[in-house]
Amino acid sequence: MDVLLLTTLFLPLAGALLLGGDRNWARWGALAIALAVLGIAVVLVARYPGGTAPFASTDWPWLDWTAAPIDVRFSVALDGLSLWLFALTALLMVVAVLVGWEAIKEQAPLYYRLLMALETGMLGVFVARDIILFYVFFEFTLIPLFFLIGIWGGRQRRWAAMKFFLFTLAGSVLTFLGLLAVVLWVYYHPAPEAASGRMTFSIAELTAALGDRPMDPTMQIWIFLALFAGFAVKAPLWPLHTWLPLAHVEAPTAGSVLLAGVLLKVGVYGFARFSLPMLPQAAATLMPWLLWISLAGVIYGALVALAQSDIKRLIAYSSVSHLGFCTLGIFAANRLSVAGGVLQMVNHGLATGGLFAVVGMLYERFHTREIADFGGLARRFPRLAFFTLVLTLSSIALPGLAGFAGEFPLLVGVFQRGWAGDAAPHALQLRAIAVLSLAGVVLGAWYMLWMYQRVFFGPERTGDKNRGSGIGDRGSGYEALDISNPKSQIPHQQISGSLSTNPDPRIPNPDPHTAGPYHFPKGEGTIRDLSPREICCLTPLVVMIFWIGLQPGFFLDRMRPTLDDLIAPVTRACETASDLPTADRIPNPESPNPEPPLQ
Amino acid sequence: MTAADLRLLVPEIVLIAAAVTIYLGGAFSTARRAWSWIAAAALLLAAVALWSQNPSADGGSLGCDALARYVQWFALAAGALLVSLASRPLRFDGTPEYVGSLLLTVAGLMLVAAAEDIVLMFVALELISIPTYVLLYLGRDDAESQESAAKYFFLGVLASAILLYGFSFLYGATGSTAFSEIRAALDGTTILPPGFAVFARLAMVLVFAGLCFKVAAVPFHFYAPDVYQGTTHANAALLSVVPKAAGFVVMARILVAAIPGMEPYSWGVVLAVAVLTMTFGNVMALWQDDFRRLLAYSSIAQTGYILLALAVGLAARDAPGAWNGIVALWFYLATYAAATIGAFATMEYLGRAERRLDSVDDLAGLGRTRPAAAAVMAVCMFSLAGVPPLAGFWGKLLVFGGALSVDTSGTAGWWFTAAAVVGVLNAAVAAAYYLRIVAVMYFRIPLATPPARGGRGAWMSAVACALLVVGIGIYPGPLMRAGNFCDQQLPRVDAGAKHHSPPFGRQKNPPPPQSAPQFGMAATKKVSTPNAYHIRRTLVLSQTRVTTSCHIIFK
Amino acid sequence: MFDVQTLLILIPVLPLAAALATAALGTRLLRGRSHVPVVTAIALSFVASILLVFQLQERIDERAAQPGSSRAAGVEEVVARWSWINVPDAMPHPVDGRAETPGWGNFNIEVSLRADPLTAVMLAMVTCISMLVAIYSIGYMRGDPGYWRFFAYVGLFVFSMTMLVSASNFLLLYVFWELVGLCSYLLIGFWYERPAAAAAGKKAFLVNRIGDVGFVLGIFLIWTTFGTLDFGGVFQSVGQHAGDWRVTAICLLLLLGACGKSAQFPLHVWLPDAMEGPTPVSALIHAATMVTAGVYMIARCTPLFAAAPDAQYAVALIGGITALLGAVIAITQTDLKRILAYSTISHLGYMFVALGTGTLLGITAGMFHLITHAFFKALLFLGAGSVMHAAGGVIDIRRLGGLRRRLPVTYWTFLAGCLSIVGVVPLAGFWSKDAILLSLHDRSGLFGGGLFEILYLTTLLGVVLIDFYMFRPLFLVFHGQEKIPPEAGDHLHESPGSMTAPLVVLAFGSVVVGAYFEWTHGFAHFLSFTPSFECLAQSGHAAIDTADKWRVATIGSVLTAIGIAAAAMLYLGSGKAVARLARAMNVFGLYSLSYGKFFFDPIYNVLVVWPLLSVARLAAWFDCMAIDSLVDRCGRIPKLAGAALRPAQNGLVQFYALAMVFGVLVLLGIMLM
Amino acid sequence: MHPEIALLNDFLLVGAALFGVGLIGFVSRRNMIVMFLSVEIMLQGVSLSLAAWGRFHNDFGGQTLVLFIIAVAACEAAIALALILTLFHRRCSLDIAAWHFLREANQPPFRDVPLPEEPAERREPWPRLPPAGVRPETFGEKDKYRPRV
Repeated sequence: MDVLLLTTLFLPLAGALLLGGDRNWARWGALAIALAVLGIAVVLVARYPGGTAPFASTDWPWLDWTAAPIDVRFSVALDGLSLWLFALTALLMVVAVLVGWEAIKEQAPLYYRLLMALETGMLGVFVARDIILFYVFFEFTLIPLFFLIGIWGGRQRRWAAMKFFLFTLAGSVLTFLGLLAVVLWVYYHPAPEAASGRMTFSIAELTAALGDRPMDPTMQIWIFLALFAGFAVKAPLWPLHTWLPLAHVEAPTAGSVLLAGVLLKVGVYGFARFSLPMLPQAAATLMPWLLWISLAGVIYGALVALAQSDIKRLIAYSSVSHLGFCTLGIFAANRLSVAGGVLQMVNHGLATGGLFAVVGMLYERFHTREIADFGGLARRFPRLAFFTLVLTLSSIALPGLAGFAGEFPLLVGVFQRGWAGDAAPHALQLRAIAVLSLAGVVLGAWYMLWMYQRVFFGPERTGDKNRGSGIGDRGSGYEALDISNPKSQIPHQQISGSLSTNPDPRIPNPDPHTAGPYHFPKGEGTIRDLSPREICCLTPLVVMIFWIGLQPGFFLDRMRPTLDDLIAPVTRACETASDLPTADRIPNPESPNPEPPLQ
Repeated sequence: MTAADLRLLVPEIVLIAAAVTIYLGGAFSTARRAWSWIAAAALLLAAVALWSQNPSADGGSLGCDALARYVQWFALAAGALLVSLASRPLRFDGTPEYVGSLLLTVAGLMLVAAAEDIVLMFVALELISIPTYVLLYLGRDDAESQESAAKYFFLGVLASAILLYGFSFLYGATGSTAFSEIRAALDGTTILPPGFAVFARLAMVLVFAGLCFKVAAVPFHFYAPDVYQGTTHANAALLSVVPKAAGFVVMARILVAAIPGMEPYSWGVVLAVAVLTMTFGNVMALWQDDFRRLLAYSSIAQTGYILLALAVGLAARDAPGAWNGIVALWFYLATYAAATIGAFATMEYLGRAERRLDSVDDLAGLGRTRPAAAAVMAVCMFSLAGVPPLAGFWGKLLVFGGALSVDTSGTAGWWFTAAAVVGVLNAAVAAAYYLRIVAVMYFRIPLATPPARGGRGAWMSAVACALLVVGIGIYPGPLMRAGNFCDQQLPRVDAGAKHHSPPFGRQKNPPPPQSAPQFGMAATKKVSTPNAYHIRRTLVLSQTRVTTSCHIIFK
Repeated sequence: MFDVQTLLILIPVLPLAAALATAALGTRLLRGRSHVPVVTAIALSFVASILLVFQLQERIDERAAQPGSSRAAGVEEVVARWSWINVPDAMPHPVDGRAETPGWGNFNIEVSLRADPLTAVMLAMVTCISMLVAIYSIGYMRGDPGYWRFFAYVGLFVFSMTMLVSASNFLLLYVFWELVGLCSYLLIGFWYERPAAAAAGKKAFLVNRIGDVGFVLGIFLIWTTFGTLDFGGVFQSVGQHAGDWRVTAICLLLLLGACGKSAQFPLHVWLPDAMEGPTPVSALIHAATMVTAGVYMIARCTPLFAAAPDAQYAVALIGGITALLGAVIAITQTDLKRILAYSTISHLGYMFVALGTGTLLGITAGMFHLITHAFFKALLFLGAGSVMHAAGGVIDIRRLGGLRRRLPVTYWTFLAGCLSIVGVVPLAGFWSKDAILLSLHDRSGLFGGGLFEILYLTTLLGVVLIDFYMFRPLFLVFHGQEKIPPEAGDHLHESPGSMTAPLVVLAFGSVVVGAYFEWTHGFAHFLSFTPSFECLAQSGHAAIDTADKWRVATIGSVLTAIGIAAAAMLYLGSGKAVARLARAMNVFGLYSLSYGKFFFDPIYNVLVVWPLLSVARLAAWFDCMAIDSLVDRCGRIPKLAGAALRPAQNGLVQFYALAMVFGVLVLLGIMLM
Repeated sequence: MHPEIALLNDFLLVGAALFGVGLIGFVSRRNMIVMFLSVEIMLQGVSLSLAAWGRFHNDFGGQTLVLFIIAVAACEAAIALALILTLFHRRCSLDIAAWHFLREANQPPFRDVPLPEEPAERREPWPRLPPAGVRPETFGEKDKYRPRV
């Protein structure tokens, strides 16, 4: 089993190094590797025994520094939390390779090599059981995406790539410090009987150690904030989300599918894997704030999505809203909400990944992403309309589809946290949050259906002017925004065009003469409905959406043991916190060596 | 001059002999490429000699502990890379003296590492700086090169004067030039005459100031950007590696080992300078257009991180085992050197004799025109930025790990945590300009295809550096272990006298430190009483070396 | 073979299979004949539901035969085949000592179906009406490019409606609640080329969604209060939570959900717009089946409502207001389908009022009215459809006139529908309206009857208003001199057989059904055996003495007669009388108010839609200009710091030397202090 | 105070003075040769204090260092003059401020501030060598052999 897991990691890495030759070789090679990894992932999922023991684990000493006790190990394994995200990554990888099949023309081998490297990074992040290995993969995913966005992106690609990389790096370096502080705390607080003096980096051992010897609350809060910085940027929580729309809109289709489908989950995964189990008191005390921020993300993301004129930006902001739901679930930290949160992460990956693929297909055909340019596509493209309808309905949590299977337990869990017996010390806030979180559901339905209606329903636009040079063509005069030459300052953009059509004033309104709605060419047949490639790119997503929608039990049962262990400390912290909310509460009574109060 | 001393000096002697032959031979034939091969052979021979040295030899003023051995290997490796980097002459007349001076600087660095005596240390330092003045002049024959040589010369001389003044007070305060005696005098046990404590502090400041010039720390960094911009890539690589390594060796020898418990807060000065250097280097680098000037500021910033490691070494000197600054310092220095030499080698390779690649915009679109070179440069840049899969990440891990593991109960710990946070944010800012170079290479449309006729040697060293960086990144174990021995071996005073409360308010009984591994590396405990014989020997020894070097220069 | 369990599963599965078959084969294979699988499937479901009713009737007879056990036990059978989600003890035990239902905290949702009299009645009604509408739409939708898509959606709708009615836990109820909403969205926006249809579909879905939010909150509160979502578990343990504020909150939230779906007062704005969809859709979904889901839900949760009397007041109040509102608006509308839509809203209001009484009599009256209303409202809608079909899509009653002779079957069936809805004696409408009036009168006698006294009077006023807004279109469209709109072309003739046959059947139904159920007392008796109605039975409602029954019946009939006469007098004559009445009404501004539909749409636009859109734009602007630029400025801070430090590097050796010396002095200062 | 320490203090003071003078000279004088000479003075100051310390500790270490300082100073002198020669050839001026072209991109170039002209009358009649080629008037015979000093 562990050999299989290692092949999933190293096969794409080998592909990244060896894929070469011309465009055809490269893309078929990439597809073969992606399918192989998917196959292995399916086998691993099928064989997954459930329970809390790590599955298919490998444990190699990486830094056996005999002199000093630093013990960094290359240890990878699957467990409940990372199982489905691992499978989702493998699936979305196939979709990503298929989506960019025709679109990517120049430098294709490099493109596919970067995709393979990205796959290794993404898979690695979810299976890493060692803090340093996790951080290595956590950063490693940045490099391929930086190049993908930068070279094959849209018009502002350079600025988007730089901003994406630096914003995420700035956050993640603080996480790096937080992780180190955790490791050092455990090293310098050895259990009395364990005299090994070995500075362990393995997540399981650290969680266990912190479980029975928790840090003192103030230290926990500081470290929680450090971890929060990195993970909040990655899973775009409200104030730190501004890189997301830019990176998504400018990324190539495959890039935005993977960015939305998988990479946004790394931040939430980080919260679930590190922040909650290792720093329970901090999670308990900061719970209201965290929930408020997530809720803000939900409602703010939905509101801003409502005002967007570009489909991809709309879906990007919808991702902010959906991820707000996931973090809402994770931070509410009870059995239902965490299960709902993790399942919602998978659903969001499927639905939003699919939607970005659809936008990519629309862009390939019409070279524009403005909603105003589309209309009445359903008649000429029924298949596209059907797939988009299923994806849209899943993302607005229609029962029977995956969105509902994730969102309902999540909202029940959040409601239960506020209204049920075990109300945390800030009951009133939690109750308000529970009720307001439903507003996100209504707003979500509104902007998605409004987008769907404006693009697919309504009168079909037929006209003669076939706008050849789409405003989306690359290389059209955006050198001024090119960040890479320092002389180029961001010109102070005057707010051009009414806000309704172009909410981001820094992108000057496309030239009104050419930018009119897209008119189908007089003749028939130049633009066809979904090709077989595109259909088999979207079908797995739709099948998974229906499967999760109709049978969520299958997925939740495998996750539950691991998730229980993750949230057990937090629930305990909530109980102890609720009875003595004052700062100088008695330290955790049952921990063997009571913590001397900080001098 | 006992046989043991001589045997200890064999590698240096080989190098200097080769340098002399090159100087002499140069008068007759100016074929730089031939002399480079000879220099390479000399380096190889020196390496063999160093390898065959039996480690436990007890030299009077020549210590032979793990730190010396580590730095000597570092010097030889850097020397080899620089020689191959400079194998193709960018000037018309071939100037074989260039290669000779290069060998001398390498020999100087090896001597600095081995020196156990102030006098020999001073001579070795001068043996590095004087050939460097010559190298700077020989690099290019235009106004900028001369201006950079002049600036480096004048400021270098001033700095060495300050350093010397520091040495004089050090000698004055302790009464002996041998480090062991200095250490014995200043370890707080023997009572100094009343006024001498002031002299000791004065000595520490002046020595630290003098060395900060060599290392290009903030108050003394002004020369670096102008000198780097003015010279060739090979010289810039040399400047950013050899004097810096020498500076850190001397700091390690004197500050950490020789003046142990003298000042509880001596680390405060070093920490302040470190944070200033880090921030200054990173912030200024954002504006640069010229590649060498950018890498100058980057090297200043990297010095900031290494100084942070030194400060950690000073503050948590007795932290058992895992994290202490000296290990981080050596590991970080090695990875930084590899990445910087790699970057300069690539630029050297891409340029041509008369059309050298200077500005960052020359690299535009390199990803398409010269993919291999772009890949090497990108690897070096990402390593300098500290992005995980490469060596730079491990360096940063050790440095910031060390900073965090300083005991947080006392005030020291909070300062170091704050410094770690500032350092980490600096790393993020640094990533901006490293990334800018990568962005220019891969995202811009190529203006012109670089001629890439900088010589196979340059390309070989670039590829070697890239492989080194990736190799260390994948498996950093061996280098860390080597770095760790340096720390273990550093003769230090038993700090039992002073109670150090454990970091993070940790338990009183820290885990038992690992027993020092017995690799046949006996800790050299050398006790020598100053006697006539000892003095005569050091005189003779140093005398021969200085005369030969002067003789050569006057050719 | 036909035991209750297989029937119960068969009824929803057949339409689902047919819908999937049509969707898969529709475009290529079936094209013209794609109605076949769906119609047959619905017919079979109808037969199955009838069999189900008979099976249950047998069981009830056995139960009644047993001595003494009377109606206590009730008859029900739960089929649970497939577990959707099972999270054991997801919620910790209640802290404040509230009673704990067995299996507390097990979030165990199974796809479980329940067969009891209430479900059987609803199933029968839904499948019967769907069958007739499906047959009708064969003719109506012929030649439409999306023919197969229509029948696929109808099949899907019947599946969801049957599952909704037979769901056995709140989550499943909510799941199919939303699926039914989805089907209405798809069917309203069936002709998606017309922007009005697409917008109406979206509006319907969103208003339903707002209602669903209330419903979901109710379910969450049920979960946190009772620890389980299964009907059985909840209704058994309601007893222990009699006075708890949570039960009242639950009922109010469920009411909000019901209002959303059944287009009651605050959330009724979507139903008139839903008329954009094809008329069979309006007949099926927006008259008979989907809109009654709210009524069914309240009937299903009677134990909850019984435990929260003031929630019942709220139901009755909302019902009363809506009934009056619908009636007043319907009078002045000019579009026939809009009139019927508002009349549906009004009649749903009556059902809510009936359920609000909270007595067994009231609830059975409400359900009885639901059944009869389904028949004659479907009849009226299909009649309007056949008029539209004949008149080339024109439905404005002012442009049609005197079609009596051209569309005889439609006319007579429409007349039967009108008479039935108005409540002329032998027809179905009379019996159900009379039952409601009786239950109101009876309830007003009991504790807290003041509100119900007023409601009794408003219902009587409503009876009069019904005559006006039903006979007005009848007289204007079918009587008077003949006005044929140009769109009808020359071929204004009766609709084909496949459309008129269902009309006749429905007409027969709306005539006979009321009488049949009334005389055999079958309906009330059958319904009273629903287990969840047991709590009502115990509350001991005395038998109604026949004198009251006759008095209420006569008052109702007299008022109806007066109404019909007034309507005939006004509308059969020339238009002058109507104009004078309109002007008189307008003195108080009532006419413009009613014609403008009480301006709910513009109010909602101003209060909800426009503010949200502007907040959205503000948020978008804020996101770009504030947060994004803040982030960019933070990114630029290091660069500014660099700009500040650059002048220090001015290239002068002596300046550097001076700086070095200064550095040494500073270091000395620090060290020597 | 012990005479030895007094002697030490005196020497150290003189050494420090020399070092200070050299430092100030280096920073203020713009002539390259003078700058190098001032560094030499600093080195002499260091040598002096080293010698003083050597005497105080009765140890040869200090003197060995002095010897090496002298040797190194010699080397540096060699290089300095070679360098200054080439610099002079390049810019025809010994002024260090002429070499300011390697600096930050947007810095204004260094412009010399003209020193105010010294007032004529205060200028001292320094003895001045007559221009070459004119026989200097020799002193009278009697001054050459003055009987007493």
